[in-house]
Amino acid sequence: MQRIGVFVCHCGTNIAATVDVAQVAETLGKEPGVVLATDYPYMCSQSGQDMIENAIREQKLTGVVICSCSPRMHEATFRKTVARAGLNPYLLEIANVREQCSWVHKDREEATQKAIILGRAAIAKVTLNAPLVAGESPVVKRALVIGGGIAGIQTALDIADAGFEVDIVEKEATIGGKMAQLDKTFPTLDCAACILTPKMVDAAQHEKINILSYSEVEAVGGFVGSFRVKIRRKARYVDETKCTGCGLCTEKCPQKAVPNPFNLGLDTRRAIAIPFAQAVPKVAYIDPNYCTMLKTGKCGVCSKVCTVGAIDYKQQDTLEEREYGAIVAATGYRPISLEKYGEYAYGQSPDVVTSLELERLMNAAGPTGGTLLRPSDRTHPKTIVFVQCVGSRCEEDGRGKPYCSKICCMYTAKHAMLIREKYPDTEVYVFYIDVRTPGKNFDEFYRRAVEEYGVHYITGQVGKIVPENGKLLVQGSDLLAGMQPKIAADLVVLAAAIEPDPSARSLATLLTASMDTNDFFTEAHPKLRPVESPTAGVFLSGACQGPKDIPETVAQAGAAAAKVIGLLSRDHIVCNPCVATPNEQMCNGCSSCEKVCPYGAITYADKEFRMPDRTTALRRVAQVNPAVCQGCGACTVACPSGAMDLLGFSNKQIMAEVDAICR
Amino acid sequence: MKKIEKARLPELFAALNETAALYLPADRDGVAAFTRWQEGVTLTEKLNTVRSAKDLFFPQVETLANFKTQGGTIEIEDAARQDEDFIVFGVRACDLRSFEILDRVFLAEPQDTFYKARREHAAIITLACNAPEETCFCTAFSIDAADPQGDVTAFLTDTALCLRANTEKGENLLAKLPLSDGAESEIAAWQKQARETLEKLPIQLDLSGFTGERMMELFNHPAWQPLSEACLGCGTCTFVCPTCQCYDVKDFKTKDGVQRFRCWDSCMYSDFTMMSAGQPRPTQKERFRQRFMHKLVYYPMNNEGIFSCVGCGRCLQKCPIHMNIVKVAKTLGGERDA
Amino acid sequence: MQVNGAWQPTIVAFCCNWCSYAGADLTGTNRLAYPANVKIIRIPCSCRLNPLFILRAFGRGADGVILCGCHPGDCHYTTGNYYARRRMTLLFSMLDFLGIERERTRVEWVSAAEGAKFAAVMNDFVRQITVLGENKRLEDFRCK
Amino acid sequence: MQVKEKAIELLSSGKVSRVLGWKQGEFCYDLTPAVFESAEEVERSFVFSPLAGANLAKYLIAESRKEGVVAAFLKPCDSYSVLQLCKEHRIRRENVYLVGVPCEGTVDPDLLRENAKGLTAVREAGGTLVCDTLYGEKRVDLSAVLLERCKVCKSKKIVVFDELLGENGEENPQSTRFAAVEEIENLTPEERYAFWQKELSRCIRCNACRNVCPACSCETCVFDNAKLGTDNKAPASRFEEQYFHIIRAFHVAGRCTDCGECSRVCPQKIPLHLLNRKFIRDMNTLYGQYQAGADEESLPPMLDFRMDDCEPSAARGGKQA
Repeated sequence: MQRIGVFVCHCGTNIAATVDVAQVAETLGKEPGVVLATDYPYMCSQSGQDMIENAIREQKLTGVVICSCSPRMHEATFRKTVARAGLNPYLLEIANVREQCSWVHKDREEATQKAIILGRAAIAKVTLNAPLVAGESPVVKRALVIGGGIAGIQTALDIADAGFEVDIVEKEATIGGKMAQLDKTFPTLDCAACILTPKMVDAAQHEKINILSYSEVEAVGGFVGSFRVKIRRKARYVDETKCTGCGLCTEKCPQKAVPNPFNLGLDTRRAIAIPFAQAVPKVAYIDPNYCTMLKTGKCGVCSKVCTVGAIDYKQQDTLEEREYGAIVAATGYRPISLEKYGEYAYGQSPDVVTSLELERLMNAAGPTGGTLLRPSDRTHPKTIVFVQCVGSRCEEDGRGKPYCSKICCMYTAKHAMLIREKYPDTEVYVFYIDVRTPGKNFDEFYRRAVEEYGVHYITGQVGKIVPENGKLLVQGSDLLAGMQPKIAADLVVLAAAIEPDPSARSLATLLTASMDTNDFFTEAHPKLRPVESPTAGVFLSGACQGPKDIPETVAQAGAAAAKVIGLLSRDHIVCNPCVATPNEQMCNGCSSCEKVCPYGAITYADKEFRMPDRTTALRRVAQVNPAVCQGCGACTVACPSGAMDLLGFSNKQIMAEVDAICR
Repeated sequence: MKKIEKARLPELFAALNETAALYLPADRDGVAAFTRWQEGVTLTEKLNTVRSAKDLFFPQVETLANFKTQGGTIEIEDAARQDEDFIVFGVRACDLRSFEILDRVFLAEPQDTFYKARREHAAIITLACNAPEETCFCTAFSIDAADPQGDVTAFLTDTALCLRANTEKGENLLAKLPLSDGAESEIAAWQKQARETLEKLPIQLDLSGFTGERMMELFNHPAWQPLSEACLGCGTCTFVCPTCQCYDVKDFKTKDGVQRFRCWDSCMYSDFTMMSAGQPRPTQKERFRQRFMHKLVYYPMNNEGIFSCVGCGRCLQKCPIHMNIVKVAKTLGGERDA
Repeated sequence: MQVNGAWQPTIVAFCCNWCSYAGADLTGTNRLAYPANVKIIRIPCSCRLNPLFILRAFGRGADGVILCGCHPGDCHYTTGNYYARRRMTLLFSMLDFLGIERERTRVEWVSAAEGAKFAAVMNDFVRQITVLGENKRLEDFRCK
Repeated sequence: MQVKEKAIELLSSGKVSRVLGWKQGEFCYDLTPAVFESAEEVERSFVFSPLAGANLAKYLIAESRKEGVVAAFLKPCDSYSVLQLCKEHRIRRENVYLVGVPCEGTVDPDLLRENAKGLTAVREAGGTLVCDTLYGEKRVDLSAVLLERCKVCKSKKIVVFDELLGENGEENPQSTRFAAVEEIENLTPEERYAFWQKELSRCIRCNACRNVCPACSCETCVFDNAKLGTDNKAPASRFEEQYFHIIRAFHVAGRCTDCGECSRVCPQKIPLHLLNRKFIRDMNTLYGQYQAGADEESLPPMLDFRMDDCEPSAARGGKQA
C-alpha cells in the first residue's frame, strides 16, 4: 500500500501569490495513496527539509511529492533530504508549480487548478517509482584540452600542476592562439609575447603535458570519466621528433609567395615555415597548398638543406585514439568576416584594417618591424580613425551579432594611446556608441587616453568610408555636437566583433555539448556553474563560452582546471541510475535498440529461458551496460515489444502522468 | 402462411421496424453483417453474415457496471439491461441453433441477466436456406436448414417472401404487417429442391466417435500436435463462431472511476485466463485442443449430447490458415473404428 | 476539459529535460505568460516519446499534443532528436492520413535559452487548438 | 509438379529433416501450412498451387530453432519476409534450407468463391480456373481473382534462397501498389476520416492481422501486455481500433515487407495493407527508397536519420482542408 506525502512550497510569495497552496495541499490530500499533504513557506530551507525528513520517518512514507520550483533547481537537494530520512532518493517526484505554473499564469484560480493537476501527475508517477541505486564507473586520470590559446594553456598548466596528465590538442602548428598575435595588453601595456611565451614554454616542458599541435578532434565516444577521443594528427611533412627548429628550410624554400597567416596575410612567407619565432613546438611544417614538391613532385629543396632528414613528403594524417576522464573546450574566438560591411571599404582599400591587423602592424615581430606604416604605400599615417562596434550589438541588419564583444573599447583605447605615445604628430579619432569600461583600472585607462593623450572620441557612427586620392574619406556623425564630421584619414581601424571559432560548432556536436544561438558554448548554469557544460565531464575555458579579455580568460581557465581536478581526483563517479533496462522475457533480440544507441551501450547475449511449456530455449536478448547508458530513451521507442524501458521514466510512469493530466 | 412480393420487401422492413427496432443481414462495404435497419438498407445477397447473430444477444463488448469515485466514496452503478423489443430478421437455421446452445450456458443458474433480457425482448424471424455453400455442414447436427423455426420462418422464393408464424409472438407480429395470404403448398417445391441440395453437401461428418467415454483418449490423441501446428493463435474462429461464449471481465479507468465491462475472449489467445501463476494452457496445442474438445466433447457431455457447433462454416471460410473443426473432426473421429 | 461550463483545450507538452524543459523554466524565470491549458511532462530526450503516449493522451481527452526538444544538432544525447524527428514526421503523416486533424500534433525545437520562444509557441498552439475545437476523432469515449 | 517432387527429394535424400509447405484441405482453396517429416506424408497431402497464399516465413522463427534442418518453399513475397527475419536475428539461417519458387500470383479464395458459388474443386488451365461447384462447372479468369497484393505485385524476385526452382524474377518498379494510398491522400481530411472509420469500425480485434504478420513476431505484443498497461482485448471504444492499428503499423514501419498477409486474412476485409503502404510510401519519399527484406545490411529508415531530414511540420497524410 502506498503512503505518499505531498509537500506544497510557497516559495515565499513566488508560488503562494498566484497559487492557493492550501487548496492544492487539501485537494491532493484526497488523492488515493496520499496520507499526508501540507504546505510550507520554504521547503528548501533547513526547517522545510527537516519537516520532510520527519514526515517520512513518522508517517512511514513510501513516496514523496514536492510541489515547488523546477526539478532542475532543487531535485538534487530534495533527493538528499529524502535519502537522509532513509527513503530511496528516487522515490521522489517534483511538481514544477513555480517556473511552469505560478510564474507563467496570472489567474489565481487557473494556476491553482493547474498546480493540482501537476501534483496529481507527480503522485501518479511516484506511485510507480521504483527505488533506484546509482552505479559507479571508473575515472581515467587524464584530461583533454581542446585549443592551445591562453585559455587552453592555462587550464592545462593548472591541471598538470595538480599532478594529472593533460593533452592539448591545437589545430594550428603552434600553441599560443590569438594572444600570441597581440602587441601589448591593456590596461598595463605590457608586451603580450613577454607574458605568454614563458607559459607556452612551461607547457611544452611540463612532464604531465603533451602538446598535440596541428591536430584536430575527430570523434568523441564514451562519457564522463572515460571519454574515448579520436584525434587526427595532420601531416606536417616534417618529422616532429627530428626537426630542431633551425629554420634553414624556411629560408631556402623557393616558394616565397605564401600569405603569412600569423601576420593575417599582411606579408608573405615560404611554403615551409615555423609560424613564429617563439612557436611551441618549434617545428617547421609544409603548407601543401603552396609546396611545389607536394603539388608537382619537383623541388625538394627543403629536404636537401635539412641536416637532420626531418622532411617527409610522404607523411600522412594519422588517427590516434586516447582515453580521458574530462574534456575542456578552449576553442577561442576570431574576428567576424567583414565581407558584408562594404560601406567601410574593408577589402577595397588596404588601409582599412581590423584591430587585430593593427596589432600586427604595431608589433616588433610584425610585417613592418614595429613601425606603424600604412599597408598601401608604407608611409606613416598622420590621421587615424577607429570605428567601434563593427558587427557588435547590432543583429537587426542581419550582418552583425546581438552581443557586445566586450574587449573592443579597451583595446581601442590601448591602440590610440600607443599611437599617440609613439607618434605624437598623429591625430586619432574614435567613433563609438558607448565606451564600456567595467574592470579594474579600465576606466582610468580610458580616461588617460582622452585626457592625457588627446584622443578624439566622437559619439556616433560612421556612415561611409570612401577611398579618395590616397586618403580615406570618413563620413560620420557626431551626436553630441549634432554635426556630420568628414575626416580625411590615412588609416582606418575597424573594431570587428568577435565570434566563436567556427570549429566550435562541430566540436559541440561531437561533445554533445549545447550551444547558444551565437554558437558560444552554454554553461550548465549561467551563474552557479559557469565553467561546466551541461554535458557531464565537459568544461569550458575562455572565449568559447563568451567574449572575454585575458585576465577573465585566465581566471576562467583556472576555474575550469579546478573542476577538472575535482573530477580526476575521484576514483569513481556515480552514474545516473535512470538508464535503459531490457525485460529479457519480452525481448525479441531484433537489434533495433542497438542501432539507435548513441553510446554503444547495448549488446546481445544468447541466454537460456524457461518457456511457458516448461521447456528451455536459447534466445538472443539485449543487455544494457548501465555505466555506458546515458538514459536518453531512444532504444525504448525503437523496441516494438516494449521490452526496453527506461528507469525513472518508464512507459508506465509516463502514461500515468498522461492519464493524470488528461483526466 | 402469409406472403409479400419480393419487390415489396422494403415496405415489409419498414413495417417491421414500426413495431420494433429491426436488425437484418445487409452488406456493409462488401461484408454482410446484421445491421440496424433504416431507409435504404436492403437484405444481403450473401448466404450468411461474417459475424453471427450471436452478437445481438451477446455483444462483443458490454458494460456491466460503473464505479464512480467522489472524494473518499465509491458509488456503484449497475449497467442497464435491454428493455425494448427488437426484431432479428434473416437468422439462418444454423444461427438459430446457436441460440439454443448459448441459452444452455447463459440461462442456466446463475442466469446472465444481460443475455436474458435481450433474449426476452427479441422476436426472431428465421430465413430458410435453399442455396447452401460448400462450407455448410449443418446437416451433421440434424439441422433442417430448409425449415428453421424461430418466432416466424421466412422463405425467399424467386418472386416472394413467405412467412409462417411459429409462436404466439410470431402470430402477433405478422398480424401487424401488410401481408397477403399464402399457402404452405407454395413453398413445398422450393423446400424439396433445397433439401435435395442440402443432402448433396460435400462435407459429411460422422461425429459418433465424440463421446464422453472417449474423452481422455481424444484428449491425449497424438493428432493434436500436427493439427495445431500452423495455428496462429488468433481469435478469428472464435469471434465468427455463433456458439463461442467465452468472455473476459475487465476494468477501464475512466476520468472519475472505473468502467467494468466484459468483452469476448478466445481460448486460442495466449493470455486467455491468465492468472498470477501463468496461463493454464501454456502452448498453442493445448489452447487449440481446448476449443475443439469443448465443442465436440465437453459441451455435449454436459448438455445431453448436443454439440456446440452448428455447421455454419464460418470458421472454414475465415481461418487465416484454413484449419477448422471439420478437419479436426475428420482426423480424430476417423479413427474410432481402429 | 470543461471549465465553468465552457470548453477549454487540454494540451500535453512533452519536453526534453535538457533544452525544452529548461527553456520552459526560463519562460517562468522571465515571467512570460502562456495559457494554463498547457501541462508539461518531462522526458529525458525527445526520442523518449513513444507514439503510444501521444495516442494515449488523445484517447484520454487531450486536444493537442506537442513535443519540444533540443534543436537538431544540439541534442544532449547527440542524436535523439533526429530519431524523434523521423518518428514524429511519420506518425503525424499517418494520423493525418487517417483524417485526424493535422494541427493537433506539433513538434517544436526549443533551446534552454529560448524562454520567449517557448511562450510564443505555447500561445500559438493553444490558440490553434482552441480554433480547432474539441478532439473527437481520437478520443476514447469512455474517458468523457 | 516440381515443388512437390523437390520436397520428396529433399526428405528422402536426408538433406533436410522437415519440409515446410502447404497441406491439402477439404476443398481446393483451404490449404493449411504444415510441416512434413517424410516423403510419404508429402506424397499423400502436399499441395502447391496458386491457392497456396499463406506466407510461411513466420513459421521459420520456431522451426529454425528446432533440431535438424527445415526446408521451406518461398514465393518471392515470402523471401523478403524471411530475409527480414534473418536480419532481425529471428530466423536461424543455418537451420533452414530455402527453395525459391517463382510465382505468377496467388488467388483470393473469397473472390474465387464469389465467382464460383459452392466451389468444391479447381483446375488451372492456362490462365483460366475451371471450377467444380455444387451448382455445376464454372470457368473463372485467374487474373480476376488474384489477391490484391498480387494484382499490384512489387517484385517477382526471390531475394534469399539456397536453391531455385525455375528462373528468378525481377523487381517491378512499375507496380501500382501505392495508387490506393494516393487515392485516399487525395480525399479531404473529413473524407479520409470517414473512410477509415467505415473500415476500422468493422474490426473485431481477432488479431489475425497481427498474428499472421511476419514482422509482428514479438515475444509479447504490447497489446497483450497487461504489465505495461497497454493491453486491450476488444474494441470497446472506437479509439481502440485506431490505437491498435496505428501502433501496429508504426511498430512494423521499416520492417514490413508489404507481403499483404494482414489484408489477406482479415475476416472483415479491412484494407490494412494501406496503413503499412502509407508508411512505406512516406519513408520512400522522405528518406529515400527502402524495401524491407531486400537485403540484410541496410539500416531501416526508422533506425536511421540524416541531419537535413524534413521537419515534422512538413508531414502530410494527404490533401489539407
